[in-house]
Amino acid sequence: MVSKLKGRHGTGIREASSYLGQNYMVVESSIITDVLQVLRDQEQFDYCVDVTALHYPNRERQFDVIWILYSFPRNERIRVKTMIADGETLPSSVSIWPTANWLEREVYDMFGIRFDGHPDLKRILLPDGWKGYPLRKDYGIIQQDQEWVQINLGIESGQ
Amino acid sequence: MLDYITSYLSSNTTPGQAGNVFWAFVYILVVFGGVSVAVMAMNWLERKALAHFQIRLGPMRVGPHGLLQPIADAIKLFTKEDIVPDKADKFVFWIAPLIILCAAFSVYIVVPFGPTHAITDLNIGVLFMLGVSSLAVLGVVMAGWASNSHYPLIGALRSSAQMVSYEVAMGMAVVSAVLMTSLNKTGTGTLSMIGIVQAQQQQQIWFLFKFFPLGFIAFVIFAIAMVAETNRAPFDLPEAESELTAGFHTEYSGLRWSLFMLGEYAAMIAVSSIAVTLWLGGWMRPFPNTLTGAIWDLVFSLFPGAIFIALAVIAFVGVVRMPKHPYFRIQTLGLAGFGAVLGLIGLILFAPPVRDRIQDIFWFVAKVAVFMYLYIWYRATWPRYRFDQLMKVGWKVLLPIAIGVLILTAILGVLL
Amino acid sequence: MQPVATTFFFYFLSGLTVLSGVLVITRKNPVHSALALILGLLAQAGLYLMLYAPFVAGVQIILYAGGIMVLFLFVIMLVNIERSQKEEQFNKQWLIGVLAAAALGVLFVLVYVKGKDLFPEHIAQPAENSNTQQIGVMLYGQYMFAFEIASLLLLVAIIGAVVMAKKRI
Amino acid sequence: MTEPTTTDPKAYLSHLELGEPDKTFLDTNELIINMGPQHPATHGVLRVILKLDGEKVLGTECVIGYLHRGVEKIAEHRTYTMFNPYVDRMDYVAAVSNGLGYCEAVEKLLNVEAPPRAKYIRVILTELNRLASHQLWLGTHALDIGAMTPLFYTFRDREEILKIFEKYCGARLTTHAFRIGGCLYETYEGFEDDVKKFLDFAPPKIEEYEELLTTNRIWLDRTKNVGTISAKDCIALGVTGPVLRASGVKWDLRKAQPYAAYSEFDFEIPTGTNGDTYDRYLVRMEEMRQSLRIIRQAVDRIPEGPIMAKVPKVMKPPVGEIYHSIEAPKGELGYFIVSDGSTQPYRIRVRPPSFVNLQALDIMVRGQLVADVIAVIGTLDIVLGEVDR
Repeated sequence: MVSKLKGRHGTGIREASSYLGQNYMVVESSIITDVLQVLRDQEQFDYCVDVTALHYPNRERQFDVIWILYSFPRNERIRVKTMIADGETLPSSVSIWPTANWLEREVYDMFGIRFDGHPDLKRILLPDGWKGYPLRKDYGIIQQDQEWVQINLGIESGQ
Repeated sequence: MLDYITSYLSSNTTPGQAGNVFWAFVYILVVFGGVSVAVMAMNWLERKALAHFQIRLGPMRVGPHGLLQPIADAIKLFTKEDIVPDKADKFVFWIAPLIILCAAFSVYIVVPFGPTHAITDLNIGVLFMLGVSSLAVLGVVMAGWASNSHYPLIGALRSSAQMVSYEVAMGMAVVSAVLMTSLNKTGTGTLSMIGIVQAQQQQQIWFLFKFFPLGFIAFVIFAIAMVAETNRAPFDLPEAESELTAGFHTEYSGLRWSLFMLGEYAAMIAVSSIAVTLWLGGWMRPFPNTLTGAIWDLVFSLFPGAIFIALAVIAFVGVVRMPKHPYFRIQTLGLAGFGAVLGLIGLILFAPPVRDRIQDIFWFVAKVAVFMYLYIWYRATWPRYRFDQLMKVGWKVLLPIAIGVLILTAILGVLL
Repeated sequence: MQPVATTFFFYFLSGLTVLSGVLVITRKNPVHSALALILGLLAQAGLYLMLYAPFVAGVQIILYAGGIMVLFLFVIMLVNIERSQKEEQFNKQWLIGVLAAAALGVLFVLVYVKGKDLFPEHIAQPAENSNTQQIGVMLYGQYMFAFEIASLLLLVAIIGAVVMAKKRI
Repeated sequence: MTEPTTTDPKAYLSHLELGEPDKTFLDTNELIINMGPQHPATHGVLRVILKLDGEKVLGTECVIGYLHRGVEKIAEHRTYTMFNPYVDRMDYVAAVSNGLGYCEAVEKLLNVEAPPRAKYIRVILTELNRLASHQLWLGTHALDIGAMTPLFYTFRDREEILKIFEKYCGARLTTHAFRIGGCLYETYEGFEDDVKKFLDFAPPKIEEYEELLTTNRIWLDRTKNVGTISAKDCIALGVTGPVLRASGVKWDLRKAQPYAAYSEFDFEIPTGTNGDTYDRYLVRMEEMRQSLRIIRQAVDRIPEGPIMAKVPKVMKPPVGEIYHSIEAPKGELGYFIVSDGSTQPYRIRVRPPSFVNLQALDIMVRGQLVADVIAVIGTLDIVLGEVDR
């Protein structure tokens, strides 16, 4: 299945291997949507389990965005990973799997990665006026958006 | 003055009819007092029975087995602060519960506890009853409007729409019962409640069983409509906690709220007493004609005394099983006293003179009690109807059947 | 059965009706005027009772107070009335109002004085059997046709209401 | 990015592509109301903004995050064993299965295998926990729809299960019963007969619930074809668990990708046909019985032996990432753990079933009535601790 994909996209597929029995693919961010589309249509990965992200501050393309897919007919899982720099945007995969709507909103909420083409990209878990993206490595564990806390909760600081 | 009072004692008509204001006033006091006590007892019974349905104990702490709970509730409600929302319509806010109370209590003027034991015997008894029960809707609408907040308004609109639509079905069922009062083409039917029960006595049959399926269906329709009319059990959508907070009486608190509760329970008792009068032969004792003869009369007359004695025995069993801990001493004493009082009443009821007089009232009250138990049973088992289903049942199911039964009763009445 | 203290009741009830009539007009808040109207209707029902027409009294309570007035209150509540409350109640034409009232008053006095024979002499007597039977017999006997026409009219009204309210039938 | 600091619901609903209702003769304006966050029927702190046309729901918008505690951020500053109790606090109703998922994921990362006895104990406790979670669901769901009595029956029986948990590991709800590598506590000596006593106690009780509700006329009216969702929509929206099975998809992770000794038991996967609230009710009732069946087989065949695999005191899993998911009572609960070789995980991503199932609320509720929103929220069986993490 990987060879077919390699044939189509050539260098786009960086690496396809498996670790502890779970195979995953690293894909160039520019062709990510067609790869996902192919995976869903031809390879019957019809259930997008999860969309999440990883932050490697000291790498030049800091963010890993990961799609965890599962195919009902083939009872098989695969992880598709792509690397983007900070501030870069990714095409949204909501058109492929509607479930990605909230999952991408959470990734945006926590990492600040914008997905263009997303119907309603705004914070899902944190309050709307919140500044900063908590799950980034540079966001301290006790750090808090003081200003939002003072305005809305009217207390000096959360801690 | 004195002869004015004693003159009534000989006559065998209701005080209202006899135009005797003094005795009418006495009757009013007795009936309304009785109903209020019944409401208190109903409050306790509902909480205990509902609890036992749901494998829990219900109020046990206030007095033996929670017997003083209604009194404790009453005191709490009287002393609680009576909040009136600021932009509320003061006058309408104040009068709404009163209207509901008047509507609920004024039905008792017509309710016949015995051949002569009713406050008055209007010859349009049933019509008066229907008219007054439709006034309760006004109270509900006004309560919802006066608290001028979003949810009570929706709750009020919903419950009034429900009451209005079930009133129609109720009216149809009642009319079919009234049709049964007239014998075949000879006797003329009557609207007066005492007349209806006397008709059942003459025809030696409860209307429940007359023209067999029809009477029963009309009764079932009335039973369902009556539950909806008082916003109870499966139809208690207006105070559905899960959607609208608490229906039209959300903003009320303290004494005013207790008036609503009093009104609701009184309406329940009123509506079930109407059902008893129309279909279950008001004060007639069961099987009046099949089990006739002196011995049966004696047996049936012992019933009231027997029930009170049984209650006394239960109370004493409770006393015996009360834990011996000093904390429970007052409770055991209380329960023992309560049991003794019940036993005393039971003995008095066995005395022949009292036995005959109490007979009618006892049977009427017993039948109403059966309905009260039904109310509680419904509340424990049924989930809640959705509003559109509720209206669908009201208009599309109950009403057509009620009209059908009405027509059939009319035809059978003419033919038979 | 000889009536008890009819004169007192009569004046009390008619006074109540007049008072509630006035209240209906003067009240600023439409809900209050609706309630006053209900009070007036109930007082009229009492008057009917005194004329030994219990059936009409009962119907009056059910239909008017119980049914129509509830719908009045529905309409008043659903239409937001803040706007109407702010408007000035009297629009400076009270002079014409007084004249009209005077003319009407004169008319009543004339009718009362001139048409003596219009009013029956004796106080209304209770009918032999109960009043409801009479109405029943009259309604389905003599005036059967009129009764049917009226019910047809009502039917048309109901269907019209349903068509208007329901968006998609 | 709009910044609607006001709580005015209209600002939230900007994206709902709701066509202007056809200008009718009687123009009834839409009503936008807030349901929640303090609402008796939302299971926890969920705020649903409803756009109503009279009684009919035109569209919904869920505002969540009131219970967000930043579990994933905390995970990056805790060692693997220290993070274990946090996992129980997410879906506090089914805490045992959370723990199972997490421990198995880390065991996979460490390439360690729990001993068979530990696996059996884990299966028994997880299935008991599934039963307790379904019982709590049934009680609160019936209460929302108006039937008061089932709540007391279900909580009485759930009490028995919690007693077993308490005897086993001291805690009733957030049990923290499992450790990475197996179970910490050996089963107390009366464990087997307690469970056996429960296995005889439970089936008639489930019959009782069925008696109360299944053929109850009003219950049928309130649940039949309410909140229906087709299998295709379920898969597209990533909905899993009883909701997916009620729509007809026969998929259960315990069978599809067996873990922790599930492959050794035989049990069926109940499925529904038209995916409405009633089918979900039936599927969950059947699942209760299947759980009992599993527990019975597990108790009869529980092997002897150690209960803890050899796991280093200070765990330093090799660099790499792993995704492991289990069948929690609400659906597929997944853990995506990335380790950088240090004692603390680099990133733990939890895939909560309630969070994704809640997304389907909008599709299931459109066109229904307000009262059905409550019923649908109940049947989705969401727990806000898991939705907000």
